[in-house]
Amino acid sequence: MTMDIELTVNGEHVRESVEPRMSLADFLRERLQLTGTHLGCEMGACGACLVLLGGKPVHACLVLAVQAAGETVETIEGLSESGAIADLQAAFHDRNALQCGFCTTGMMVNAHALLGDNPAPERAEIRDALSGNYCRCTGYEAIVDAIDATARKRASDVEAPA
Amino acid sequence: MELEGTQELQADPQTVWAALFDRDVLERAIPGCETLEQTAETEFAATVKLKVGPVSARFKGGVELSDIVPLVSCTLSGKGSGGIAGFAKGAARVTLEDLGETTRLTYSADAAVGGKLASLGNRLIKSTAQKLAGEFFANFEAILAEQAEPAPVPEPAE
Amino acid sequence: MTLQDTNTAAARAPHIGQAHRRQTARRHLAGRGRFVSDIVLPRMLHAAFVRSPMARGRIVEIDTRDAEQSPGVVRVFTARDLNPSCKPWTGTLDHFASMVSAPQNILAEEEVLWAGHPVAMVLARTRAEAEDACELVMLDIEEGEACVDGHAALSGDAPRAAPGLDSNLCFQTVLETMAVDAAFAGAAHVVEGDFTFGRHTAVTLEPRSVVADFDAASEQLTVHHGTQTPYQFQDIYARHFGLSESRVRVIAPDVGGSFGMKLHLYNEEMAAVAASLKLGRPVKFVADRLESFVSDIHARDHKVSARMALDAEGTILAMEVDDMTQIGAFSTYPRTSVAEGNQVVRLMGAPYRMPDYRGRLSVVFQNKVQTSQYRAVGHPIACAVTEALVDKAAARLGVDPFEIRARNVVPDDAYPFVSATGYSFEKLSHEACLAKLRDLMDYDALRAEQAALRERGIYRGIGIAPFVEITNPGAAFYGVGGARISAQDGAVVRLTPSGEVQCAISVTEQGQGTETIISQIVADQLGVAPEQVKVTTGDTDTTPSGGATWACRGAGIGGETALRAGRKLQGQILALAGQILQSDPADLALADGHVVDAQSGTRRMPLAEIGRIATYRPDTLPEAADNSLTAAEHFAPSGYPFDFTNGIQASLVEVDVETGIVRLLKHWVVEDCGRIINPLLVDEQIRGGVVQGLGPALFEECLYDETGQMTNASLADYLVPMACEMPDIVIGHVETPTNDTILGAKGVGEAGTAAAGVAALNAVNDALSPFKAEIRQTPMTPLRILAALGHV
Amino acid sequence: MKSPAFDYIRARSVAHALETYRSLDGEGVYLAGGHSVVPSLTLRLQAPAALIDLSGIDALTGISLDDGWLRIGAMTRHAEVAADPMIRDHAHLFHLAAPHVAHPAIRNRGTIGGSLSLADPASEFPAVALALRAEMEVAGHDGVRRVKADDFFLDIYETAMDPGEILQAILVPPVRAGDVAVFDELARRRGDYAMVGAAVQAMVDAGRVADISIAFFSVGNKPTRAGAAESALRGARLDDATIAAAQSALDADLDPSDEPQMPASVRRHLARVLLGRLLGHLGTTA
Repeated sequence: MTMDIELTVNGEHVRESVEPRMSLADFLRERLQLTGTHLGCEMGACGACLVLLGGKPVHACLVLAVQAAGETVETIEGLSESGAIADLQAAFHDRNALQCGFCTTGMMVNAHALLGDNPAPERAEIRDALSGNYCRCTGYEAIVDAIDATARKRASDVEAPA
Repeated sequence: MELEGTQELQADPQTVWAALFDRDVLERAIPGCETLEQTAETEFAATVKLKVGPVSARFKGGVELSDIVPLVSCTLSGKGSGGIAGFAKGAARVTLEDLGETTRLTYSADAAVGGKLASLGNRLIKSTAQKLAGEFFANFEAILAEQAEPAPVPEPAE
Repeated sequence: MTLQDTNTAAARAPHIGQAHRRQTARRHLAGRGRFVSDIVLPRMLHAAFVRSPMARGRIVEIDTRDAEQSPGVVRVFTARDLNPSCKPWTGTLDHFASMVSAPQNILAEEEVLWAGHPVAMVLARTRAEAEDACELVMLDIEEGEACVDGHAALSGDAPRAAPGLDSNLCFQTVLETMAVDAAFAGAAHVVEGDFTFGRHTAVTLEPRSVVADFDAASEQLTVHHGTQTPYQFQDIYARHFGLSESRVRVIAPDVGGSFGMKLHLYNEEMAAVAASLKLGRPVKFVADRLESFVSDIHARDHKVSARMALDAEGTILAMEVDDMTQIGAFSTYPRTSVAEGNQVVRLMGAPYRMPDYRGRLSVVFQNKVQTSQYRAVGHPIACAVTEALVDKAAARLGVDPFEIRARNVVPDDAYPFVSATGYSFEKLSHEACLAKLRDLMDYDALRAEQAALRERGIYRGIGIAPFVEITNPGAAFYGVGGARISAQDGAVVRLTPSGEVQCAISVTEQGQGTETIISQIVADQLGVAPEQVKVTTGDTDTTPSGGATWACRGAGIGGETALRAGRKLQGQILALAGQILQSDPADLALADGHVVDAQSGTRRMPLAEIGRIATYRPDTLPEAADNSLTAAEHFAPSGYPFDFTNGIQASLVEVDVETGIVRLLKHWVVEDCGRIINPLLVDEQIRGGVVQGLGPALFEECLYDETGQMTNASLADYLVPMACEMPDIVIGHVETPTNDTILGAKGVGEAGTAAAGVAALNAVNDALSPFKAEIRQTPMTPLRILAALGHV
Repeated sequence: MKSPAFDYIRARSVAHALETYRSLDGEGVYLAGGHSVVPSLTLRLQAPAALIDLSGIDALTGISLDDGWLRIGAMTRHAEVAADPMIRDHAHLFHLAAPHVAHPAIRNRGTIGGSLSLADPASEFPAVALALRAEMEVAGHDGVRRVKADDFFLDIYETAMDPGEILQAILVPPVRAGDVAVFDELARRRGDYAMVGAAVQAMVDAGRVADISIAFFSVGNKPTRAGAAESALRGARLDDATIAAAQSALDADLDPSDEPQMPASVRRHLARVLLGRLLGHLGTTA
């Protein structure tokens, strides 16, 4: 059995026919070639597959593509190309807050959502927000630093507009 | 993993002993048993479907009674393959103690799972095994109680 | 060195030592990484495996008929189909005298030897369809008795872990000095302990991935392989499948973490290659997380009994150590599973002047997943045993942990120095590191705070641990044992017609920043900016042959190779410029993208002009002028067999003595990796390494039941270190370059992992000291801490 | 790790869902947030013929007050449980417990009804429902019935719901003056299944415990009311001696299983420690 689904992905209207068993993550990666959404555990324990569904970070491995019908999905590619996370990307780059890059896209999606909800998080709050995002390479501190730096920069940009 | 339990049964040891070797009783007592075919005097082929929370698997395997000391003790063992989910097996040493009108049944079992069930089930496997063992002997007791009494007369609805 | 010399050196190397950001990181930040798991090729098939659910057993029957009929399935293979195409592999090396291991092949033939052993391979249009068919393969295995515990496996009547073994002992060795018994006999103090180090595993976030693509028409095998060591696999695929080496291309694109785990040979990768050879179609295998846990190598798994002799003043006289390590049913290929234990017994007591030593190593087979080299091979075990005993000695003598180490480390002016285990140290800096750490962590203030909090029932602990790390290995590691593992690396540097630089090099990138440091080093040799140096890695067709990235050799050996290739090209450019400019090349230099006057720095001509002339107008050059603008260099270390680095770590913890929960409050590292090429990257290597050491100290453990089943094979139950539990890490440096190379760099990748765990262990024991409780097992779970405290 | 094939039906109403379930003859599985069902499918631990998605049913959503009772729709996501002001004010224990459930992204999808229906013995919400003496609104073919939390959780993953029944809403009794709530758990890492956890709802009047309900999770086959400990506390002044008595009484309340990684004795010890801390905290909160 396949089902026709329609949804909006990174601002583009998408219509595809899928098996109900296909996860949103596989749908994005295999059907739409949006391979920036990674699979690390396929059971919601590593955070590598986080995407925004209706504006909120969710595990694309735990959502079926058919469940996302009618919804709006944003992936790392969309966030990057829209410029929405340009300052976060720059902060991660400056701080070397990534190594192999496999966790990075999920980290970015989550960091973006965190700063949307809480523009001035404490370090402990940043760590808590990342509590479901596994990174084997960095030891996390640089990631926390980069998110912290972005929050501070955004705050100072607001105070002193250019 | 080791499991233990004791059950006081409302039947004499002869009745209990006979029930342990009764295909129909076993079929009703084994949790999730779909089919049980007697293949030898003390051997059965079984299909069991177990559903515990988010896990639901159908096991195919056998049940066997061995180390038989009539009216006193025997080993009730089972082994089943759940295909890609892995396998489960267990052996329970069942001992009967004659309490006159009733019988005390004590079991001491060693159970193991393998494959995916073992890999993923760590957190709750022992509780689940204990629960299933408990269910078996509880069912067993209920069947004996049912056999001991005349066919129950339905009570009038309130 | 005069001030002027320093300036000149800085002018010559303006980029080495600078915190350049990684250019390649940008792709990852935009979601544009390209991992093997992302690769899709035309007509590609997906592989899934049927695995043994039992740790040991005999295959009675495999029935694949239903599976073959399943929708989307192209083929189902068993050992009978695939194994004959592959020459079996055996994980032994000659320099580990009389070690044994059974030969291995792709799929289990008659016996299954661990729970997870692949038995059948399904190839289908999609991975989901392949898994559907796996459910239909009927597998009948008669269960046998598994070897689970190493000590039990060594008893005479134990079942053998693999067919053909005379015993379950893979390897045994003893190294000892003459006077070790006398040292213990005459000691004023002997401290001792039995230690248990759990099994853990790499858990790279990208699981093992391979796409094997055989084109029968051109007899070309291309393998896209998430590995650290493409040349090693080129050699293996060619030899074991009887292919021409030049027709085997291994490409390692972005690799989502490796840490040593991705340089071993695995059944599934061999199966993918074998299947592609058979079908002439691309075959993709990406391990899912469950498969990773039961097929990726595991690490450690040691039981160590150790004692240490000291004189009345607290001088370490000797250590005696017995390490039993449990490796699974086979020794891994091609590096063996013995190197870990070998390093454990050789690194014991490494920071100290200790004159006498006896180390016994027993490597034992069992029916579990194989263990083998993983980040910081052997180091954490040697470091933990040594430093835990040093702390015990300090407590016995009533001496501060810093003080006892200061009394015993090899003094900074005592090099070169040969350790009791036979390692030659060129120059280390323990004294400088000790002093720097004490300042960096404000040790005295922490002790005062600890005492004050203890009054209030808050139990904090401070642990320190010096370490020595092996880096830059030459052929002594593997080559002398007969392994076809390159000890040298190669680089080709060329100037493009427009005056930019390309460097193809054999060392590989998994996010450490290899490409960035290579660009910095090459840039400095050629007077350009690192951004103008395009570095290519990870492809056996386009990069020169070499050992690649393992055992902390990327910067030290790869960097030196790039430096030498860069200098060679520099010479060629200057020679050509001399001919064009009618100048003596000795009077010329390269800077800011130009040929300049060596003395005055005056620009003479742009590099782009050299490139233009050499490429498009060679006719204007004098006859016999070398216009190649390409230099190749291969380098292997020839001085010391290894370049050792050193450092020291400290951990501050708080133990909840009612619940056994440990909180890591802060961590410090002072590290000496020789010349630092890029401090930003070095610090992040250290931080990542520390967390990879803290994980197994507190959380990570592959748990097995008594039948050999791994019982926590998912990321829900296997506890990796996560952001909330890991501390901030303060880093300081001491720089003692090696004189073995021009560059002077040593490795840093394993430093963090080497001592982090024992720093935490010593800190926990410090916190528990008011209760006379002690823990000697990792991970330090709440249960084990409560047991140590007598609550259980 | 790819799911076996199944059909997918988006239920339009509770009645449609119930009817669909019946038509599947035991081979259907309800899908709420999906964060337990989907991984079990991906792991191929079950293979239903079809999933019946409940997310489009209006009757299962919404949070409202009715005669002092707070009605929380079953499809309310964990993140909403944490953030909703009505839940904060009228079912404070749920508000306290929600941030402990897994990780932020999971909480964006997971639902309170899914969690309660699954009845994982390590889950926070079933214990909270017990401590709050909440009632479950269960829909079946015979209509809607209310089941007290005390009667709802039966065993590992086993509730009083019959196969096919749907949990529509959780009903929390009216808040009383002097009600205080404390919640905590001991977990190895943030978001892990707790080694031990407890939810406490109490009414404290002038330092005396007028009423209290204590529910533990992760200490047995189901969330467990600590009746003996409650008795030791009820009517008593919340001092060290009372707390010690309550801790001792726990031995009669809890029957954790002995597991290799967590012997029953350790679980009991941790439960005593946690209860002591929570009661201490209660003393300062009240």
